[in-house]
Amino acid sequence: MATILKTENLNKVYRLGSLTRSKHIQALNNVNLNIESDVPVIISVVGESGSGKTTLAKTLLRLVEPSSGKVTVYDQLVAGKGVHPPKTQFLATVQPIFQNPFEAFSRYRTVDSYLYETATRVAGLSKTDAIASMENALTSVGLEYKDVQGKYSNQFSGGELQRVSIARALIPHPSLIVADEPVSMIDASRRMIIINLFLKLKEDFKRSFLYITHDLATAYYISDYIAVMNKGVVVEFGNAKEVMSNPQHSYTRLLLDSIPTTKQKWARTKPIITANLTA
Amino acid sequence: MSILQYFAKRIGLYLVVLFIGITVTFFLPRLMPTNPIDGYIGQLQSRAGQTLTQEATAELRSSLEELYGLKGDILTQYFNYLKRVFLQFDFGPSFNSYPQPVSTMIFGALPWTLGLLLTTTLLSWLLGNLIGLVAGYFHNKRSATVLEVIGILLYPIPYYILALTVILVLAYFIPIFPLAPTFPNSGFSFEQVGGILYNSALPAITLVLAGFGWNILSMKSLAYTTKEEPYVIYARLKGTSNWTRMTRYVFRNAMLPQVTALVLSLGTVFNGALLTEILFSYPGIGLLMRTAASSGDYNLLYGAITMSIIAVATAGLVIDLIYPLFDPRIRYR
Amino acid sequence: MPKTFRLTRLLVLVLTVMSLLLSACGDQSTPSTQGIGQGAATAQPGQTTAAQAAQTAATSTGQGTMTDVGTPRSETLIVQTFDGKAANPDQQNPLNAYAIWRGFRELGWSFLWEDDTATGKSYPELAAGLPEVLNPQNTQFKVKLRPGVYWSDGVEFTADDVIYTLDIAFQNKTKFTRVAAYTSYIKSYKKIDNYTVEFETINPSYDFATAMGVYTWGAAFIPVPKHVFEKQADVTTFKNTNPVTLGPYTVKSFDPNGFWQLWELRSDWQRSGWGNLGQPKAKYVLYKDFGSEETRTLAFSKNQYDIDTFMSPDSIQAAQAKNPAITTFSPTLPYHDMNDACSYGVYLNQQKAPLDKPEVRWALALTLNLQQVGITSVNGQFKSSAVPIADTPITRSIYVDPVTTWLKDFKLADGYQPFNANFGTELAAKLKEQGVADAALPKGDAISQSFGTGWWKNDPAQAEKLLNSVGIKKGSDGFYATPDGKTWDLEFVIPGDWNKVMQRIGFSIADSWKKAGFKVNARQVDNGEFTTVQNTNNKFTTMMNWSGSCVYNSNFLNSWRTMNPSNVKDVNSSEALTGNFFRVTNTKIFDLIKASTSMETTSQPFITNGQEIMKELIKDMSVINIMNIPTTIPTNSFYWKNYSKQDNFYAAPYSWWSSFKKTLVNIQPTGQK
Amino acid sequence: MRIMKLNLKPGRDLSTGPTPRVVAPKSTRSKINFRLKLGIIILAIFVLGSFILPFFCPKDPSEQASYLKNLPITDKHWLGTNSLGQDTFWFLIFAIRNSLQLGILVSVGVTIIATLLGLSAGFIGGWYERVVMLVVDSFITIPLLPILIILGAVVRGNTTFFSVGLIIVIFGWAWSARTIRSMALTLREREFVNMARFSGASTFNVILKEIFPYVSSYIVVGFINTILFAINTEATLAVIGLSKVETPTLGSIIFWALNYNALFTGQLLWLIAPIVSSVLLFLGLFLASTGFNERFATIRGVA
Amino acid sequence: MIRLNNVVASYKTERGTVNAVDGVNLEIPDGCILGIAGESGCGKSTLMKVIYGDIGFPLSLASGSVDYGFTDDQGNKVTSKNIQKQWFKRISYVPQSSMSSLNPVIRIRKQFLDFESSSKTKAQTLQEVKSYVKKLGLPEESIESFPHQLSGGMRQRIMIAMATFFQPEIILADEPTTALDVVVQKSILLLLMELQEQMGNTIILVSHDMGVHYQATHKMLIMYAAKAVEYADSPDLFTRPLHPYTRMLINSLPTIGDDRAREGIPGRPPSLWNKLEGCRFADRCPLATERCRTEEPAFIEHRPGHFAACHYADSQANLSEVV
Repeated sequence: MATILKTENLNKVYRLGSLTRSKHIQALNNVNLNIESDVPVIISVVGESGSGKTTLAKTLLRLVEPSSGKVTVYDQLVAGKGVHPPKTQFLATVQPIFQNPFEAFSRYRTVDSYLYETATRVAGLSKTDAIASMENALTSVGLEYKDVQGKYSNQFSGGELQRVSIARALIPHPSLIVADEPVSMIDASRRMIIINLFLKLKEDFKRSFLYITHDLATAYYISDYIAVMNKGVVVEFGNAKEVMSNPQHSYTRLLLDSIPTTKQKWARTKPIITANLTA
Repeated sequence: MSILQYFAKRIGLYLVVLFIGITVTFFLPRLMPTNPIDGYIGQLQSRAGQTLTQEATAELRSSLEELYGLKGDILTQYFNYLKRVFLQFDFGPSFNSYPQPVSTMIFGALPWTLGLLLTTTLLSWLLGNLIGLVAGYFHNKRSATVLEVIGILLYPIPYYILALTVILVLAYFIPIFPLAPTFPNSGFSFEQVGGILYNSALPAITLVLAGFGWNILSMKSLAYTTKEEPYVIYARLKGTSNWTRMTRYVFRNAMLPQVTALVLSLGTVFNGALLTEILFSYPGIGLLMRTAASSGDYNLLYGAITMSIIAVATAGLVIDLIYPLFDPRIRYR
Repeated sequence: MPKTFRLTRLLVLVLTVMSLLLSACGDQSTPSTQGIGQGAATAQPGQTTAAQAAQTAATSTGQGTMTDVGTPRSETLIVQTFDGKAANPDQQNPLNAYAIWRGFRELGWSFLWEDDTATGKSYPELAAGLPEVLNPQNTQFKVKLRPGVYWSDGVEFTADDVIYTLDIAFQNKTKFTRVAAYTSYIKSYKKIDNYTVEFETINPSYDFATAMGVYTWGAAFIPVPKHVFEKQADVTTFKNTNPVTLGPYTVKSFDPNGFWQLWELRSDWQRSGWGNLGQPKAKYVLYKDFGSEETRTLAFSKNQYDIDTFMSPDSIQAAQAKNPAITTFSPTLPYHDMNDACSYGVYLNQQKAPLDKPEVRWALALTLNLQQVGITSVNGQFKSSAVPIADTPITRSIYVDPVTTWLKDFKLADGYQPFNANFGTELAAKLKEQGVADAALPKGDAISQSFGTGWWKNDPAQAEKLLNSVGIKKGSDGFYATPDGKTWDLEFVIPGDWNKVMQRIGFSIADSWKKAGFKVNARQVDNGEFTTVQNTNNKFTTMMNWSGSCVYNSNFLNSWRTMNPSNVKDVNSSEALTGNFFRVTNTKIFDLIKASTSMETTSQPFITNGQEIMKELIKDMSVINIMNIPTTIPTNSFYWKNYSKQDNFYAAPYSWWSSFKKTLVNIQPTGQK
Repeated sequence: MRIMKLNLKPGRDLSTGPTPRVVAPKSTRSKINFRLKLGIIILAIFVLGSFILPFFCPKDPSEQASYLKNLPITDKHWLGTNSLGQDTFWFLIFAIRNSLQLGILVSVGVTIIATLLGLSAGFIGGWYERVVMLVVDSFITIPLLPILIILGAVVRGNTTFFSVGLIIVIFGWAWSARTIRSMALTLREREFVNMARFSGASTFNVILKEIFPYVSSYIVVGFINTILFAINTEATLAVIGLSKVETPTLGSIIFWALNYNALFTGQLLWLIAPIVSSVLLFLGLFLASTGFNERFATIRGVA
Repeated sequence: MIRLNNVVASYKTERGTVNAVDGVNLEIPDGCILGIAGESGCGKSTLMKVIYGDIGFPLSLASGSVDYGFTDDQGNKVTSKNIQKQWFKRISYVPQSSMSSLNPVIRIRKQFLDFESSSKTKAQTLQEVKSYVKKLGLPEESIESFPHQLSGGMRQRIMIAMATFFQPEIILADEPTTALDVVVQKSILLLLMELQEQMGNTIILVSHDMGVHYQATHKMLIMYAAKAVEYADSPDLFTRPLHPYTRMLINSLPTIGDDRAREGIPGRPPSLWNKLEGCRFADRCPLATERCRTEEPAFIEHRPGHFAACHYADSQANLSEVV
C-alpha cells in the first residue's frame, strides 16, 4: 500500500491586520489525512468558502507555507514548516490545475509554450521527446497538438483551455494532481466533460487527484474519498459514497440538504419572513 | 498586529527613510565647487569695501573656519551634524548671515512658504477635482470636453511661462496686483493680513493655475473609470439622479487616490516653492535655498533640504495614518 | 416640496463657480501673450501709461501718491537694491557681516574721509582735515576730528568713539568678520584729546586717508557709538538693529524678509556726519527689490521707483519706449556711465599649460572679436580699453594716454603690430551699418571719448601663426589641439544671472573664440563659486572678471599691492590666493610694485612705475582687458530730477557707492504728486 | 505645483488606494484612437522634423552674429533672427532635437532602472524588497529641484548638457520603480505566474516572460511621461540658467529670450516659438501617453 | 402580463453589429417566477436588460417591443421606452455581485435612501427601511454598516430588500446566488420565493444552474444562441422537455445517490457573427438531420403552454421522461 497523501498536524494561521483590529484566522486546524491505496484515487475536499480547502491545496502546492505540520505525497515529503524538497523532484510529484483557465495562461504567451517548458524543464525531455510528450498529453485530454500550437489563451473556450491545463499537468507524470475548483468557471453544460476526463485519466494514466470543490454533486460523482471541511477542520472523512449516503456530521448533512437538485424540491418548513409584508 | 505595533513599525520606517535622505543630502553639497569662506572674503574684497591685505585675509579665513564649524574631517562634521539635527534640530549658523542660526532663518521663512503653498495646493486640488469630476462624469458631453481641454492645455504650459503671463496680465495690462510685492513688516493686524494676501495673489494664482490642470486630468480619468464601476451602474439602475451618482458614488470613490495625491503634493511644497519664490521674489524657503546654493551656504542648504525631506516623509506617514478616515474598507478590514 | 438645504451642495456650487471664473482667467492668458507684442511693437508713448499708473495709485489717498510703505511718493526717493533680497536684514552691526546694500554706507554711516568721485581726491568728512604725517617713514599719523558732529540720539561724536571702535575690533578680531582690514593695518593708536587721535601703521602708508577712509565706494573703518555698544553684554553678537547713526538718515522700518528698507531724514541732519555737504532733498529713501528684470522694467516704466542699478540695454530701451522720463547716463552712445573704478577683462591662468605661453594668450586676445562681442552683448554700448585698467576721465591722462602712445608702436616678437587705434571709428561705422541713428553716434574726437583709444586687432590668422609657433595646431575637428595632440578644452568661467552684462559678454567671447577654433566650455557660475574659482589655482583656467584692475586715481597699489611672490601658488594648489588674480609671475612687476609702496602715490616716479607695470602686463598679455564696466544706472525723472549725468556730472552716479550722498543733496523734486 | 507634479508624473503612486478599473467601455474606442493618432502624428512631425532637418541647416545655429540682429520674418529666416544674430527657426529645430534626445535618454535610463528594481522587488519580495523599497522611499523624499540646483554648479562645468540628464535619472527613477513594483505585487498573485512556476520556470524567467509583458504597457506610458518630465525639468533649469545654455534646448531659447528681454523689445517670435513648440510637443506626448494608456486599457478589457 | 413582441436586441461592436437577442416572442403571466437558463453568451442577460429597459449604447433595440401590462400615473401604457421612470418603483433589479454593486465607501442606509422618495421625509423612510429589513430577517443595525462589513449572504439580502422595498410588480434577478455558498444560496432562494408568494409579483430569475431553476421557478425559458428554444411550466419542462438541448442540460447534472454516468454537451455554440442557417443547435444535437441544418425550426406551442423550437420536438426520442 502506497501512501498517496498524508498530512500530519497541518496548521495554518493567517494574520489579518488592519488599523483597528487584527485577528488570527485558523485556516487549517490540525488537518490529519492519510490515504493509502494500491490504485490511484480521487480525493475530494468539499466545504464552503473559508473552510480551508483552498489553503490545503495551496499548502500542498507549496504556495503557502504551513504554520506547522507536514505533507507527504507518495512517500515524498513535499511541504511543511521548513521543508525544502528539490525543485524538479517536487514538480514531478505534484502538479496543479487552477480554477480560472483564462487566468492560468498569460495572454502574452502561447499556451503550448507552457507545455513545452514543462516537458523540457520539469520532465527533462529533449526537444523531440518534449513535442511527443505534448502530443500524447493533449491527445489524452481530447485535443490535438496542431489545434493548440501557437495559439493564445483568448482563442480557446474555458473548457478547452482547462483541458490544455490538464494536459500540461500530465506531462511530468506527477503522482498527484491538485485541482482547485477546476470547473467552477466553466459553463454548466460542459463541466461534466472535464469531470469525466479526471475519471478517465485516473483509470488510463494511473494518476491520483486531489479535487477541491464546493460542488458536492460532482464530488460524489467522481471521488473515491471525500473530506468535508468546515472552518479549517476536517469534520468528516471517508469513502465518498459512504459519507454522502450516510453523513455523520451535522455540517455534512446541512451541505447535502442545501444542494439544489432537479429531483426533489426543498422542504419549506418555517417561514423566513417574520411578518406579513403587505400590511 | 496591534495598532501600536503598526504605528511603531511605520514610524521606525519613517525614521530610517529620514536618516538615509539626510545622509545623502549631507554629502551632496560637498560636491559644490564653492567654498563659502572664499565667497565671503571675495565679497569683502571686491565689492563691499576695501581691498584686504594678505595678512588680514589669512586671519579672517582661519577665524571663519572656526566660526562656521568647518574644522575637522568630513566624517567628524557628519556625525556632529547628525547629532545636532536629530537631537536638537539645530543646523548651526548660516555662513552668509553669520551669526544668525539657520533654524531661525528657516522658521522665519517657513510660514510664508507654507501659507502660500498649502493654500494654493488645496485650492487647485479642490477646483481641479471638481472640474475633473464634471468632465469625467459627463465625458460624452461637449461642455465636459471643453473642461478637459482646459486641463490639457493648462497642464503642459511650463510654469515660468504661466507665471510671466499672469504677471503681465494682472499686474501690467490690468494692474490689479503689485508687480513687486511689498510685504508689511511685522505684526498680524487685519490690515496686514490683507496686505499679505494682496501681495501674494499673483504667485497664488499661477500656482493654482499650474496645479489644477493635472488635477483636472487625473480626476477626469478617475471619474470616468469609476463611472463604469458596477455600483455606479447599479445606482443608475436604481433610478438615482445624476447629481447623487456624481457626488455620492463617483466622487466619493474617485477621490480616494486623489487624497493620496494631495497629501503627497502637500509634502512636496518646498520643491514647488523654489521656482515660484525665485520668480516672484517671495520670501520663503525656496528663495532661501536658492540664495544658499548660490553662495555656498552649506548649513542653510542642509537646513532647507532637510525640512523638505522631513515634509515629504511626513506626508507619506500621514497618508498611511489618515487614509482609513477616507476609506472605510481599510478601517474595518 | 422644498428639500432640506444641503451645505455640501452649496459648497460644491460655489467652488464650481469659482473654478469657472479661474478657468476663464486661464483662457485669457493665451491671447494676452499677443497683447504684449502689440504693446512693445508699437511702443505706445509712455506718458499715458505712466500717468494712468500714477492716477491708479493715487486714487487711494486724497492729495498725492503714497508709497507701499506709507510715505508720500513725492518725498521719497526709491532705489532698486543692488543685491536683490538681503539675507540678514536685521543684522546692522557694521563690525560683522550685515545688510550692507541697504543704504548704510550711503545714508547711515559716516567716514573719516570721503572720496570725491569726480576727481579721485580724498576730502575730510568726520575728520577736520587730511591726516598729518608725523614721521619720514610715513607710519605715524595725527587725525583731527570735526567738532559738532552728533549721533542720531543726540550724543556727540568724539575721539572716544573712534578709540572704542578700534578697541573692540582689536579685542575681538577673530570674532568680528569685518574688522580685519584695519586690525591688520594699524599697529597702534591713541587718543590725544576729544578731537584728536594718533595712529601708527605696520607698514609705510601713503594711502592712510583711503585705507581708513573711503576709497571709491566705502570705507572699511566705520565708527560705532561707544555709548550704545558698551552697554551690550556681547558686542560680537550684537545686531545693532535700527542703529544709532552718524549719517543724516535713520532706519525708519525694514522688511524682515529683506526686500526693502526705509530711511528717514534726521531732523538734526545738519549736525550729522556729512550734514555739511548740504541738505539731502529726499525726506525718505526707500531701498526696494523690484524683482527680476522683467518686473523691474514694468515697475520702472510705471514710475514705481527712481534709480535702477545694472539693467540690460534692451530692458532700458523697452522701458524708455514706454516712459520717456527714463534716461540713461548720456544721450549718445555708449549711453551708460563708464567711470567705474574697475574694468572687465578675461583673466588667464598664466601658470597653466598651454596658457603659460604668451603666444597662446596673445592668440586669445587677437581672436576675441570685440566689435562683434560688443554689438551682440551690449548693442555697442561700451568703452573699450586695451590698457588693463578702466579708461576714465581721471585715469586717461595719468595712465591711458601715455600707454596708448607706446602701444601704437608696440610689436610682438615676430614684428606683428597688434594694436588697432581705429577700433572706435570702425565700431561707429559698423553700428551705423546696423541701423543705429546717426544722432546717437559720436563723431571725431568724441569717438575716442566714447569707445576708447583702441583695442587689439581681430586677426585669427596671426593667432594661428602664434599658436603654431608653440606647437598648437588645429585638429581634424577644426579645433586647436595641444602639442601632444589632445583636443584642448578651454574652460571659461563667467558670471551667471547675477551680472547679466558680463554673462552676455562672456558668452559672446566664447562664441568668437569658438569660431576661431578654440574648444571653449563657457560655464556660468553663481557669485560664490565665481570667487572660489578666482581664488583657487586648480579651479581656474580662464574667466571673466573685474576685481584685479580697480584703479580710481593714480594709486594703482590698492589693487595691485597683492602682485607679489607670496601670491604665486603652485598651479595645482587648492590653497586660496589672497590677491594677484591676474596670476602675475613676472618678477619685474613684483619689483616695481615693491618699490612703489614707499612712494607718494601722486608722485611722478610712482606714476611711471604704474605705466611700466601696465606695459609689462600688456607684453605678457597677462590679462585681456576688454572694456570699462558699463554701469547702466538708468534713472526716472518723474518724481526727482538733476541726477548726476554725463552733462551734469557732480559725482559717480551709483546708488551703491558712498558718493550717493552727493546725489541726495543735488537732486530736486519735480513737484509731481 | 508644476514641478512637483512632474516629479510625480513618471510614476505617480496610487497604489495606496484601490486601483481604479481602467476598462474603457467600447463606446470610447474611436475617441481613444483619435487621441493616440493625434499624439503620434504630432510626435512624428516633431521627431522626424527635428532629426532630419538639421542635415539641411546652413550653419551652426548657436553661432552668434551669423546674421543681422532682430530681423523680422523673411523667406530666408522663417522665424526671423534674434538679438544674438542667430536664426530663430534653425535654433528652434536644434533645440527640439536636443530636448527630445535628452528626454528619450533620460527616459531610457529611468525606465531601465525602475523596471529592473521595481519588478525584482515586487516579485522576489522578502528582505530584498524591503531594502529596495527603503532606498526607493528615501530617494522619493529627496527634493529634486534643490538637488539639481546644488548640482547645477557641477553640471554647468561639464561640456555636455546630458549630465543634467544623468542627474535627473539618478533622482527620478524612484517613483516609477514604486509603481512598477506595486503592479508586480498584484501580478505575483496571478495564476499564470504559478502556472509558469509549475512549468519549471526560474524566478528570472517568471519576471521576464510572465510579469514583464503585463507591465510593459505601463512602461510605455511611463516612458512617454518621463520624456515630458525630463524635457520640462531641463527647461526649468535652463530658464534659471542652471543648464548648459549654449546648447540649443527648448529651455535655453527661453533663457536667451528672457535674458535679452525679448518680451519688451518686440522680439516676440523668439519667445513664442519655443513656447508653442513645447506646448505642442507636450501635448503630443501627453495625448500619446493617455491615448496609449486607454488603448491599452481597452485591450486589457477585451482579453 | 408582460409581453415580448419579436424582440431583437443588438450590440454595436468594432466587428459590426451582432444580435444578442434575435426575435424572442414571449408572454409572461403575472405573479410567477420565470427562470431563464442557457449557456453564457446565449443572450439571457441581454434579454434581462431589454426587459428592464436599460437600453443604451452599444445596446439597442433593433426591433420589437416590450409591453408590461400596466400603465403609469398618467395612464400611459408602460413599454420599454418609458419603463425607466418606474425603476425600483414598479420594476426592480437584483444584481449578481452584491459586493461590487454596493458603493464601498458609504453606509448602506444612505444607499437605501438614494431612492427618489417624494412623499415622505427621510426619517420616515428610514424607519420604514429599518422595519422592512427586520422583517426580512436582517438585524436593524445592518443598514448602518459599510458593505464590506457584512457577509455575502447578508449583502445579498440587503440587495433583495432594496429591490422589494417598494413592492414592485416585476423583479429581475440576474444570477443572484452565483457568488454564494450552497447553504446561503438556499436561504436566499427561499427568501425570494417567499417574498414572491406574499407580494404576488413577477420574478424573472436568470441562472445557469438547472438545480436552482428546478427549486425556484414556476415557468422556464431556455435560450440558445440568441434564440428562445423552449418555454414551458417548470414541472413539465423538467420532466418532459421537448428540446434536445434542454434534455441534455438537465442530464448533465450529476445527482447524489445516482451513480449513472453523466455527459456534458460537447462543442460550442455558433458564433453570432457568422451567418446562421437552420437550427442553431444542430451541430451539437444528437438528433440533427439535414433538415435541421437548413431549415430554421419555428418556436411553436407543441403542448398547451409548452413552446419549443425543434423539428423533432414531437419525435419518439424526445418524449421519454428525463431520468
